[in-house]
Amino acid sequence: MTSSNLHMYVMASPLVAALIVNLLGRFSRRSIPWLVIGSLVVALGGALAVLAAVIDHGPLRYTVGNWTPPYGIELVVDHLSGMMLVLITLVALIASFSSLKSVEQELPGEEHFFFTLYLILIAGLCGLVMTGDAFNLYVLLEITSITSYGLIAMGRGRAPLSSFNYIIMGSIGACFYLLGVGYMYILTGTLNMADIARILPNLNAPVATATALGFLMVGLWIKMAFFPLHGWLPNAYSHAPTGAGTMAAPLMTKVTVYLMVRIILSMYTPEHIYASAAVKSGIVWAAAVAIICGSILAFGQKDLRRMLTYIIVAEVGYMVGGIFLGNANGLTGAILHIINDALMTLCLFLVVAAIIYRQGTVALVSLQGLFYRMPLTMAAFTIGAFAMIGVPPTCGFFSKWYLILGGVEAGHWEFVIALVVSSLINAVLFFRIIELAYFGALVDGEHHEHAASERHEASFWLLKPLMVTAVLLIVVGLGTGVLIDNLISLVIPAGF
Amino acid sequence: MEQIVQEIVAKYNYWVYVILMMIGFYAMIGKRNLVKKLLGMNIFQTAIILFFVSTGVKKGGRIPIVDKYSGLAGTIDPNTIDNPLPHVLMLTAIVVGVSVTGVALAVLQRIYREYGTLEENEILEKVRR
Amino acid sequence: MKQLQEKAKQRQLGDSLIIKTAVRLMVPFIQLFGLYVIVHGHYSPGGGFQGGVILGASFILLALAFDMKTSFKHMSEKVNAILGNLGAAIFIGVGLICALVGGLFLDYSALNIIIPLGPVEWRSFGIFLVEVGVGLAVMSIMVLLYWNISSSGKMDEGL
Amino acid sequence: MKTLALLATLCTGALLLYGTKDFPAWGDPQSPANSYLSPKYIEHAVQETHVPNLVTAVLGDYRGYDTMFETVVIYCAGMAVVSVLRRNRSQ
Amino acid sequence: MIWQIDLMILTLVVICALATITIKDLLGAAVVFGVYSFLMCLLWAEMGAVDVAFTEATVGAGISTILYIGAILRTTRRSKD
Amino acid sequence: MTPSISIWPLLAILISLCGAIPILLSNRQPNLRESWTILIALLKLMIVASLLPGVLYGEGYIFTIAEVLPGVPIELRVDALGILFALVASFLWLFTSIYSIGYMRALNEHAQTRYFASFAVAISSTLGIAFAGNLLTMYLFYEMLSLSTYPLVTHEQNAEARASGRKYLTYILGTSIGLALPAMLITYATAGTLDFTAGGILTGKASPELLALLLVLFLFGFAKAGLIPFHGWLPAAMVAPTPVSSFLHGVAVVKAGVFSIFRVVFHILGPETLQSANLNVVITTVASITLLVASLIALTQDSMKRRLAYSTVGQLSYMVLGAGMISAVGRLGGVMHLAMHAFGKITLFFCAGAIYVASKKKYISQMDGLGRRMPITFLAFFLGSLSIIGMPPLGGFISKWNLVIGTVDGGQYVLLIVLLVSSLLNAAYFLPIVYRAFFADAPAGEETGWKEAPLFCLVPLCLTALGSMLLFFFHDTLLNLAQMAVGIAP
Repeated sequence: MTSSNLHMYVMASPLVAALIVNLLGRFSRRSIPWLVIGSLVVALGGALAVLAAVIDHGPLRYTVGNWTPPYGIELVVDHLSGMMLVLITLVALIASFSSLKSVEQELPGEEHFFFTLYLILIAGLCGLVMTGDAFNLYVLLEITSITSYGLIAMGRGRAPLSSFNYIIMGSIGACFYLLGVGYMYILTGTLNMADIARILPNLNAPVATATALGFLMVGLWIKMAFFPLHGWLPNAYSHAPTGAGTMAAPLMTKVTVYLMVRIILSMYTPEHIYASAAVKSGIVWAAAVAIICGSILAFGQKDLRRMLTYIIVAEVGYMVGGIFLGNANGLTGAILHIINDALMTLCLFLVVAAIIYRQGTVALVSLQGLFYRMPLTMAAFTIGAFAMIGVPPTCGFFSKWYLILGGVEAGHWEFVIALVVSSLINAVLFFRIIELAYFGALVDGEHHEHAASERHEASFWLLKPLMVTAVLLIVVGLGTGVLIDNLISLVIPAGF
Repeated sequence: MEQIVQEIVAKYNYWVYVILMMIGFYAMIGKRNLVKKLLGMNIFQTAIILFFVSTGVKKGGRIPIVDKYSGLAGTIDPNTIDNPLPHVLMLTAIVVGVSVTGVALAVLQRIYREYGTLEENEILEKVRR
Repeated sequence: MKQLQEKAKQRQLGDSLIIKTAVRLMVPFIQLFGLYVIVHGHYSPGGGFQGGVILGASFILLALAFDMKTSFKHMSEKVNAILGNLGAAIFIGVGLICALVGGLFLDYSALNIIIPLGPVEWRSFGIFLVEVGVGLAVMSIMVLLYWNISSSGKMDEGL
Repeated sequence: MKTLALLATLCTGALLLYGTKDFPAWGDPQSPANSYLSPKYIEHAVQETHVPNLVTAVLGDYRGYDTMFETVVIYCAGMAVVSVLRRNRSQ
Repeated sequence: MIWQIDLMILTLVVICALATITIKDLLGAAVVFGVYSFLMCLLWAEMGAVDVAFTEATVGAGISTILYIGAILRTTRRSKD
Repeated sequence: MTPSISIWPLLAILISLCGAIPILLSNRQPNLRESWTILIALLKLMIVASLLPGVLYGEGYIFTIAEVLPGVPIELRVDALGILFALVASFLWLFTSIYSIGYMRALNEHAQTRYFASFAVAISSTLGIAFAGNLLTMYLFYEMLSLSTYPLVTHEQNAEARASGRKYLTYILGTSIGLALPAMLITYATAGTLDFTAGGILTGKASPELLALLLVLFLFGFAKAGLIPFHGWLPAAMVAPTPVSSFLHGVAVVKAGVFSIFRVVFHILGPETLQSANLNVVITTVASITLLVASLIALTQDSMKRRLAYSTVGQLSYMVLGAGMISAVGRLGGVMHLAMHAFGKITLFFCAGAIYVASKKKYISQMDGLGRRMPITFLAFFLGSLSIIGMPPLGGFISKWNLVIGTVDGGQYVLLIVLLVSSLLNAAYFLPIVYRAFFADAPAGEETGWKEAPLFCLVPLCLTALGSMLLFFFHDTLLNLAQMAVGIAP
């Protein structure tokens, strides 16, 4: 029977490690890396095993405390959540190498607090993707939020202000979500998602269900920074300590998008969600606007990290739009993009971390000639940039492919155009940087010899995960077919 | 008219909760003082708690602590006991609320240290400079 | 704020003998009540969370009436940290042990394998265990919150 | 800004009130919320857990997973507050 | 449940909430918020949610208010709105 | 024709891609590095050549790399059109490699390792385009080619190179993402497949309006073909070192664009489908305009390389024009011109580079009397230009002749006039250079005497000029391939 608890160990391993880090880290700082990485390796191994089990035996339903489902809290690990579990632990593991290094530099003496919050955040994310209970989801959402408030506020300068903004926006989001859950509860009398899905079709309360859905969605949109509710995100992620940004930026928004998919697929039926064509196309329009605006705002930034945060905002538009296209291709693209975007963002934020570790800033002007100082880092950056632009065979291309295909199929040309335009803007954005880093300082139109600026790569701990991620971008791209056949196509409901 | 009045009377708790929620929500997005925003957040949360607790109320219901022996015998009429589930949920929500408040207050102190004020517009002015 | 404190010192606001004595007398009873609330959560309103807050409040009261040093004498920072971690660890640990001995996560009746009390009794006892964990964690964290927020993290002087 | 906030607030409030249209009357023992899950808790909780305080029983056992995370939330809050304010101590 | 008391408390609660966000002195606002929490706690107790009421009494009216006061004393009482 | 599964096409692509690694590793030993380059080029040519008999025999090769999207794998398929392009590209790469060694060493250029490595990646992408089995694979390699040539275009790393590099990427990436990608997706959404199929995959599935939209998107989407108004990058990219210009902008990159258009017209949209919707007019109109305008602009250019660049823009349109012809013979001419022009134009670029290496002269007005100092170079230049003009004893004649026949065959007499006029223009912008070089007086004060470029430069250009001539006499294989490609029984 113990093997059926495997997914619980995935969640518990970072959680327990967090407590140990908190206690032990006060006395011996050297134990922290081992604990962090060890627990995440365990979690990753467990997650892989869970995914394998799910592929073999189908979705796993589990009730905490051994109560029959609507009474106890049910956890559901299906193909989608198994995949997310692997994604989260993998990204967290890769990011933690870099975080260990940058926290050592930026927050000396506070490592144990940092990594306590960090590990709990990961545990919370793991819990989020497994849960099948609407209220449990709220609690876990708050765990991830509170830990990220803390992590972000640990930064310097404007970080507390950004964190406070995030607290206010995040609380509004969580409260809205809770209101939605409350409405669902009063209508159906249950909190279990599968149970709600069972009851809803027989329920004659169109107004209240629509209101509940609206609040659930708006709440999650705030949390995922869907334009125009994105205000908190750029500041929060660009002022956070580097180590926090590296992990939070790839995962937080993506997991929230996952939650949206989960609610749409497991709590409501697709017929409910896509019932009103006006609302559906309205959201796709909003997503198109989000994509364009996010990209344009990214254009105005003078700092690499800030630019990336605005790109995240645009990418959220991709996913929300893809989901609300209401066809299989759009949904496939959106789910695929969750994975791809997490990896791409991770790659780029790792680059940012490496550069910050070496030269303390990622202002665009400071990137001049970086190809000579940090060639490997910039090579990885180039691959990440290609993925963002959507150059095959990097993974970014394939999700974009499905999204555009979905747009074409649904006849939402504005979404297609937005995707293409944003790809183009991304191309300009990233090539501006690549050019800057490739050419270095041009004084009087002449190129300066870069013999003076010697190679100065970041250390092993920062570089190796970066390389791994860059390779992953291509591997995942080439493995798109496998991913879709074995995982994503099984998630999409029939008749879709 | 009669119907509307009846509607209001039947659901006056919801009205109050909506009003409280609006007060809190307005404070969160409309007030410039950061502490006020935070107080607004707390009011918002209590409003939601009020809403949830209201859902668990049964007319003529008693508090959800039962007599152990009649419980064991299984002779309790569920209609006479208030629904305990919303209470449980709201206990959690209160804890979450106070946790967020604590973190926010700590962050506020850092902000005050940095900018010497808690007014949003004054802070933004200082940031821009 | 500094002025306020100066004023308070001049007027000896916090130094009232009545308050000090009253607090000194009250604190043990408050703590006892807190423990009662935790333990008696099965039968009356209350439980780990409320009891923990009350226990925490007793230390906060000490820090309010005297100063932070006094409250440190009753509970040092290190003890606080250990208790906080211990509280959370009890809860998670109970859940994990349930899973490790062959049941599901947080399925207290599975603990019957270790000490055979009967599954239902174990559920009751398991609830008690986790309530104690919650109580410990909440107490120490509440005190920690107060210490830090009221002293801006310096942990030197209270309000 | 303030008018905008007021507007948003009023919209949200109106929407919420509008949503209550389909709700069962307040305090109705037969409403779904009161008749679907809660009778089982009320009738069987004592037999299954030997805890007469239903809230404690549900909190500690049926929804113990929530409560575990509730503890973790407050624990996180403590750690976050310390780590956020700790910077001040060294200065 | 007595609806007159219910109504009275509800009115008071709304008044307290309004006062909390309008009072210019933050310390005052925090104290009024404590009162608000306490009234809420009464309301819930009267609705039969004793555990919630107990928690709100200890947390909302107790710890929260103390934390607010602590933070406000450490920062500033001044508020422009 | 049943394609057999074979890993050789993949190897042909991988060999230069992986070859970049030893090249990068032997950074400090130039001789070793250059040996690698030559070795890889030879091996690659051999592999490609070994695939030829099978294709001529009527058998294709197929290899699936990965099943990335359901129904659309990344797949290599060798057919007549592909092998023709691959042969030309890998054959000329060998010469370019040799030439590059001479050129780069003579000028003592910086960052030669990066140069050779990028070159290796670029050629492997080119072969990828040639061997692509479906549109997605082709798009993949197309993008790879764009990106791998960026370091080559900006090799000089000065402000001018930066500006041109920016222009290059803006045009190429902008059109491929902005136009070709949506077109590809619309095709997929309509047809449900992207496999290259003779006769097209959209027959009966798309309305004429959709076909027109797709055609326009594809035509301009593959901006490497340099159709006006997306030709601007080509002259700008001439800041690159001459071997780059010669190979990439005479052979690989631009031909990749034209090749992509061929693929789309022949195997996606289908010539018959286009004709039935009367859409080939679009192709021919765009091509004709480009042809005439580019030739006229070329007349006004003084910089040798810019003149060659505009000439390239014009010549590419010949091929596109061929694709738009009604008769199969015309299309045959277009396909053959791909090879013929490659030989001719690479000779011309080699010559321009050799002139620069030997005398540091870039402008035509400075070249008075230079032919007497560099007779071999200019003789080769003469041959190359004759081939491009389309004079009989050279390869270019054959393709142009077929084009002319095609216009008559299909009754497109307007195009006949366009072809004749443009040939005159070709002569008008090439022959004066030769005339100046041989017959005009050298400016006073300039030293006289025999001064050719280094042997490494000279030999390749002689060989390609010779090749251009040989193609006139021994064009059977080429003709066979082209016939198979356009579907005429040989």
